[in-house]
Amino acid sequence: MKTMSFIQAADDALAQAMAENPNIIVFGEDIPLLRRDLLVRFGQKRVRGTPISESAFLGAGVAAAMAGLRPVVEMYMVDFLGVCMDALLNHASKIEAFSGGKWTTPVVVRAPCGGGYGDGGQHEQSLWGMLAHIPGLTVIVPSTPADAGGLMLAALKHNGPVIILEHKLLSKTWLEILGSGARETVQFDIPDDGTKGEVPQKWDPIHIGEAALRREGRDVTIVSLGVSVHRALDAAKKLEAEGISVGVLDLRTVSPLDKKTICKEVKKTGRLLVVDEDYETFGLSGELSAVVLEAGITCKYARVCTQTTIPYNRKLEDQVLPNVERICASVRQLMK
Amino acid sequence: MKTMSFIQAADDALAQAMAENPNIIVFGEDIPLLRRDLLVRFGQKRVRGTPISESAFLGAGVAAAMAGLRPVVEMYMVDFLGVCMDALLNHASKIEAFSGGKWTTPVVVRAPCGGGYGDGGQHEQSLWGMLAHIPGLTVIVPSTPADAGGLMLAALKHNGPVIILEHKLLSKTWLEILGSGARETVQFDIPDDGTKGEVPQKWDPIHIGEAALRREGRDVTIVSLGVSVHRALDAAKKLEAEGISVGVLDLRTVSPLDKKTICKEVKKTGRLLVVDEDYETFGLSGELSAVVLEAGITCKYARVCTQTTIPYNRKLEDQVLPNVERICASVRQLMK
Amino acid sequence: MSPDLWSLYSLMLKSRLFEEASAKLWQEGLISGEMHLGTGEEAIIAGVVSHLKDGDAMALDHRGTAAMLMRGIEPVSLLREFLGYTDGLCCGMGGHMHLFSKEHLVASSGIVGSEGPTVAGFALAAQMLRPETIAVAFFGDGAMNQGMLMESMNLASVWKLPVLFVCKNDGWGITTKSEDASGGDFNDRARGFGIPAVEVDGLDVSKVWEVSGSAIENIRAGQGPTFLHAKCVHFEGHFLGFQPIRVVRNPLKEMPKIAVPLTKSFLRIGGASLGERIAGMKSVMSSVITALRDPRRDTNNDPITRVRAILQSDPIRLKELEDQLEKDINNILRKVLGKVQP
Amino acid sequence: MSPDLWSLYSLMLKSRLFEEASAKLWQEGLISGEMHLGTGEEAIIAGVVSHLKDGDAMALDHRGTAAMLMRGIEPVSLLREFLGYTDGLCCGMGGHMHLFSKEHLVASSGIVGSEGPTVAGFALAAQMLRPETIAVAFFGDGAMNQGMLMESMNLASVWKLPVLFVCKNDGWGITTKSEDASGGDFNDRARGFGIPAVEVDGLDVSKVWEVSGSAIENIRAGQGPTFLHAKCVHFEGHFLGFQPIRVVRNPLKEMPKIAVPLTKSFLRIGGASLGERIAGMKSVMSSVITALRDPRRDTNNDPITRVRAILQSDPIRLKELEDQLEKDINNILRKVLGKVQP
Ligand SMILES: Cc1ncc(C[n+]2csc(CCOP(=O)(O)OP(=O)(O)O)c2C)c(N)n1
Ligand SMILES: Cc1ncc(C[n+]2csc(CCOP(=O)(O)OP(=O)(O)O)c2C)c(N)n1
Ligand SMILES: [Mg+2]
Ligand SMILES: [Mg+2]
Repeated sequence: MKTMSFIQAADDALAQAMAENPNIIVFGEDIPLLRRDLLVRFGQKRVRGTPISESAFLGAGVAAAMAGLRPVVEMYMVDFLGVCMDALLNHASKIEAFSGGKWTTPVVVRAPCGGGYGDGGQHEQSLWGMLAHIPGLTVIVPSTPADAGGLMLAALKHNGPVIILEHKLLSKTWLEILGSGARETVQFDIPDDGTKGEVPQKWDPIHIGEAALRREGRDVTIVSLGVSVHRALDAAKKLEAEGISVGVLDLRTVSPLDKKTICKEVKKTGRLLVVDEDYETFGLSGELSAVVLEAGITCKYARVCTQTTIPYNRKLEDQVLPNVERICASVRQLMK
Repeated sequence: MKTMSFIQAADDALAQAMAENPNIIVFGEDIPLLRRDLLVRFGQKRVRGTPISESAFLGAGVAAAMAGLRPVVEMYMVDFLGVCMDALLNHASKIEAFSGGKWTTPVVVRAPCGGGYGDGGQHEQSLWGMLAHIPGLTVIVPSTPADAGGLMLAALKHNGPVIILEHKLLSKTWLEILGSGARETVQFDIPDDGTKGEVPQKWDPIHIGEAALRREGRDVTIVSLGVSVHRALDAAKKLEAEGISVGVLDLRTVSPLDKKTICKEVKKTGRLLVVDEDYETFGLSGELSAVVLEAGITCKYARVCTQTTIPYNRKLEDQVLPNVERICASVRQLMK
Repeated sequence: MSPDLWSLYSLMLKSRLFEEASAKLWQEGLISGEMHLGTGEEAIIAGVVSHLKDGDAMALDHRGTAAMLMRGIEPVSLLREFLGYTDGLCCGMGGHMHLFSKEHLVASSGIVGSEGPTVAGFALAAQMLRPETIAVAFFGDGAMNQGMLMESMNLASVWKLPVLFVCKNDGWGITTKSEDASGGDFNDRARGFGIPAVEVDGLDVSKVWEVSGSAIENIRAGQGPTFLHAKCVHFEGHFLGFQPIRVVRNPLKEMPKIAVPLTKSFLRIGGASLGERIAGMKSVMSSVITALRDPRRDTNNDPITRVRAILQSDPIRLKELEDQLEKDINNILRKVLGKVQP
Repeated sequence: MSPDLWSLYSLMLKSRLFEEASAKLWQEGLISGEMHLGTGEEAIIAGVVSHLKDGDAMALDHRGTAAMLMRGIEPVSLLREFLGYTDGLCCGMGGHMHLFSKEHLVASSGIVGSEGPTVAGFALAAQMLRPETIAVAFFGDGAMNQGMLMESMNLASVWKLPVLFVCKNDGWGITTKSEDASGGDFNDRARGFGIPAVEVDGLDVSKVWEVSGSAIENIRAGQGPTFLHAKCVHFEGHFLGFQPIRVVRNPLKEMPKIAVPLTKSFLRIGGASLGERIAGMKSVMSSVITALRDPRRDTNNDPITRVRAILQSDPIRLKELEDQLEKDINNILRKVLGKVQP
C-alpha cells in the first residue's frame, strides 16, 4: 500500500480535488513557496500569496466562497486567528442562518496548530475549543496521514465553513521550517504513526463527524484528538503492562461531535479520560463531560489538558502539554 | 437604602474609583457622549472617544495598563471583539506569563452583551464561554446593580485583565439607545430586579470568583448568570407551585469559577441545570458539568442555552434564548 | 454619456418613500432593533448602482436598504424581512442589518469595515469566474479607520481586483465627528495603497453617476480598484430614534434628561479641576449645539430636492412619476401588511 | 549635533557579536523554536535607540534582540532567556519572541503588527504620566499591511501621541517580496493618516541617528507621531535555518529536495495548461534565483562594515574597542553557560 507523510497526504487530496474542481483556489501568506508543488501544477491564479492581512484575506475567502469559488485559506498558525476572528465568528458561521438558509459559505480554512517544539505561547496553541463554541463552524483535527487526506477531501465537499487544524508535530515541513531545518541538534517528541502512514490509492472523503476507535479497552476510555491520540496510545500500551485496559477514541472531528460513539465507549468502561492539548477550561474537555451526562451515563471523569499559557522552556512545555506520564497517572487515579 | 439602575451603579462605582485613582482612564467609541457624566467630572483627558479601531485601542489599553495607567476600555458590543480578539488572546492574557510573572496587564474591558430586543445575531451574543477559555483572563457577568458596582470596583483593583459583560436587557440606557428611545411601541422582557436595585452607600469591592446563592432549593440546582438568573428565579417560583424546590446559584464570575459553592449546591440536590445565554457547546455549560464530575459528584444534568445563531424574528429569538418555559420543561424532565 | 435623470430620480424617490414607510413601521413597533436609514445618501447609491450589471456584486454595511432596493431586490420581501416574517427576504432570520440576496450577489453586515474583506472576496470571484463583472462596497467614513477595510484596500490593490470602494462620508460615526477620529485625508490614504481616488459631491446624482461610470469602466477593463469618496448628510442621524436628533426635534423634552445627571456629576466632589470640568461641560454642550445646528436640518442638503428642481421643467411628467411611485409604495405596503405572517 | 560614531559602532558591533553567539547556540540545539536575528539592521536600531532616555518605551516585534540589548538590558539574562533558563530575563517563560522588561518599558510580541497597539498604549501612558517621554515601535515592511498597525497610526495621529513608528524595510515578509504584498508607498500611507514621514538609508547609522534625533525632538515637544522608513538587509534571511539562505549556501544539497517533488507535480495529469505550468515553474525558479542573487550576500549592505570603514582612520582605538567587545561577549558567554540552569 501507498504511504505518505501527513502534509503530503493533505496536499495530495487537495490536489486531487483541485484537478476535479477548477473553482478550488488556495491562498495565504507565502503560499507560492509553501505550496509550490501545487503552484506548478495548477498555476499562479489558483495558488496565491497574500499580504500579512489575515482579516482581509480570510474574510475575502468567505465571500469568494459565497460568490462561487471554493477557497482554501491558509493561516500561518491558528494563534493568528486572533486578528481575524470576526470573519469566522460573525460571517462564515452566520451567513447561512442570516440568509434564511439560502446562502452558504463553503470555505476551508487550514491552520497549523499545537506545540512541543519550543516556540512559545503565542505560536503553539490549539484553540479548537474556542472555534467549536461558535455554532455553524465545522472543526476538524486529523491525527494520521489517511485522515488528513480523507478529511481534507470531505471538507472540500462540505457545503459550509470548515476549519482543519494540522498539528505541527505531525508535519515534517513545519518542523523543518520552524526549528530543525538547518540543524540536527534538536529533537522533538514526534509520533511516528502520525507523521507517516498508509493512504488509499485514490482519496475518498471521510465522513465528517465520525470518530475512530484506535484501540479497544475495558477499563478506561480515553477520548482524544490530534497528537494527543498518539500520546494516549503510548500510555495505553504502558498501562496494559500494569493490567489496565485502556481504549482510545480519536474524535477526528471536534464539531460536530460523534456523540453516539463517545457515549457507547464511555458506557462500556464507565470511566472517561479526556486528553486534549487545547486549554482545559471552557472547551472540549468540558463539552465531552456534558455529552455523557446529558446521555444519562454515570462515569468517573478526569482530563489531561493544557492549563496555562504554554511556557517557552522546553521542559516546562513538555509538562504543560498532555504527556504520557500525566495520562498514565490520571488513568491510575481513575482506577482507584 | 439607596437604589440605582444597573448602569448607574457600574458608572457610580467607576466614578468612585476614578476620584481615588487619577490613573484610571476610560475610552472607546462615542464615550464622550455615552459617559458624559464622567467626562464633566473627570475631564476630557480621562474620558476619551476613539476611532472605530478596536484592535488599536483595545491593544493600546493593554499596553497603557502595563505602563502605569488603569484603563477601562469600552467595546460597543461584545460581538465586535471578533475584530480585536488578538489583544485578549495573545497579549492581555499572556504577558504576565511571558514576563515570568514580572509584568501584569491590569486593564478592564467593559462590553454590553446579550439579546432579547431584536437586533440580530451579530449584535446579541454572550461569548463569555469563548473568553473564559483563554487562561489568564478574568470574566465577570453581573446580574444586579449591586453586583455591577461592586464587581466593577473589584475589577479596578484586580492586578490583571478583567472583562465585564453587561447585559443590554439590564440597561435602560442601552435599550433606549438601541431600540426604544423614540417610541413606546416596543416591549422587552426586562427583569425588574436586575435593572434597578439596592446599592450600598459607598462601594466596596465584591470578591471576584464568588457565586451568590439567589434561592435555596432541595430538588434541582440551577446554575446561571446575567439575565438568565432572573429567568431562572421566575421559573423557580413557577415550579414551586408544582411542588418542585429549585435553587438558583448566580455565578457572577465565569472565570475563575466558584467551584466550591457549585459543588456544594449540586451535591445537595443531585440535579444540575445550567441556564446559560451563551452558545451551548464548548462553553460554560460543559465546563460546569466537568467541574462536578471532577469532584466525583454524581448528578443528573441538563442545560438550557442558546444553540444557534440568534434569529432576528422576535418570536424565534425568544425561543432560542433561554426562557422560563424551556427552564421549567427542563427541570420537570430532570425530576422524572 | 449623460445620465437619465428621470430614472435616477425615480430610484432615489422610491428608496426615500420606502424608507420613510419603514420608519413608520419601526415607530409603530413593528420593526425591532436598530434601524439605520439611508435617507440623504440616495444620490450616491443611485449614481453608482445604476451602472451595475448582471453578475456584479455588492458588499453593504448596516445601512443597506437603499442599495438593496435600487439593485432590484423585491421590495415586498425586503420589508417583510424588516418585519421579521418568515417569508421575508431572509426568512426573518437576518433583519435589516443582515440582508442577503444570493441571486443578486448582495451581502450586508453589521460589523463596521467588514465590507472590505467581503468586497475583496466577491471581486476575486468576479476576476476568476465572471470576466468584466465588478464588486462594489458601500461604507461610511467611520469604517475608514477599521483595520480590515484598510487591509482590503491594499489586497485589492496588489491583486488588481475589480472593486469600487465607495465611502459615503456623512462626517459622523454615530456621535463621533469624522475629524476627531480620522487623521489625514481619506483620498491620500487610498492613494497610499496605490488606488486612484476620486472625490465627488454626494448630493449631486449626475456627478456621482458620471464619476462612478468612468471609474467602473476602468474597473471592468481590469485596471484594478478605485476609491470613490462622496460626502452626504443622513437626515435621521445614525439610526431611528437617534438621541441628538431627538434633542433637536424636542429640546424641551430631551434636554432635562441629559442636563440633570450631567450637572449633578459636574458638581460632585473629587475629580478634575474646575477648569477641566468647564472644558468638559463645554465640549458636551458644544456637541449638543452642533446637533442643533446640524446640517441634517437643512433641506438644501437633500439630494432628492436637488434633482427634483431640475426635473420641474417638466411638471406633468414629474407629477405622473411621483404619483406612480406613491402608488407603488402603497401597493407594497398593502402587500406587506396584508399577508399575515405564516 | 553630530553623532558619536564610536559609541554607535560599539552598540552595533556588540549586538552583532551577541547575535552571532546566539546563532551558534541555536545551531547547537540549545535554543529552541524560531530565532529571528537582527543582523543587518543594527544601524537603524542603534541610530534610534541612542536617543532614548529614562521613561521612554519600546514595542518590538519577533526580531527584538538588538533593540533590547542596545537599550541596556542585561545581556546575560537575555541570553539565559534564549536558553529557556528559569533565571533568564523572563524566567524562561517568554523566549526570544516574547521578551519583556518592565524596568525598561520594553515589550515584544510574535504577532505581526501588534507593535502598533502596544506603542500607542505606551505613548498614551507617556502622554498622561511622564511628560516628554516617548514610545518607539520597530516593525517590518510586512507589518505595514496588518490592520491593527494601520489603525494605530491613525489613533496616534488623532490623539497626537508621542510615537516614533520605525519601519525596518528589508523588502521581505518571510518569502514574500514587499512589492508583491504592498500597494502604493509606505510614506504616502503614513501621510494619509496625517503623520509626517521621513525616509532614510537604514545602512547609514549617522543618517539614521540624525533623522531620528530631530524626529524624536519634535515628538518630545508634543507634536505627535512621526513615521521613519529605513531600508536594510537581513543577513540570515527571515530566521535561522531559513530555506532560501540554505539554498544559497548549499545549492547542491538543498536544490534536489525542492526540485524533485516540484518536477513530479509539474508533470502530473490534470490541472493548468502547460503555459500556466511553465509560468508557475518560472516564478518558483525565479524566487530561487532571486535568492541566489540575494542582496544578503553582498557585504556592501552591511551597516557595520560601513561605519567601520570610517573609524579605520584611528586603527588603534578601533582595535582596542573591538578587542574589548569580543572580551565582553566571551565573558557573557562564560557567565551564561557557566551557571547551570537551576
Ligand atoms: C466593528 C464594529 N465596531 C463598532 C460598531 C458599532 N457601530 C455601528 S455603526 C457605527 C458607526 C459607523 O460609522 P460610519 O462608518 O461612518 O457609517 P454611518 O453610520 O455614518 O453611515 C458604529 C461605531 C460596529 N457595528 N462594528
Ligand atoms: C498576525 C501574524 N501573521 C503572520 C505571522 C507569521 N509571520 C511571522 S514574521 C512574518 C513576516 C514579517 O515580515 P516583516 O514585518 O517585514 O518583518 P521581517 O521579518 O522582515 O523583519 C510573518 C508573516 C505572525 N507572526 N503574525
Ligand atoms: Mg459616517
Ligand atoms: Mg520585512
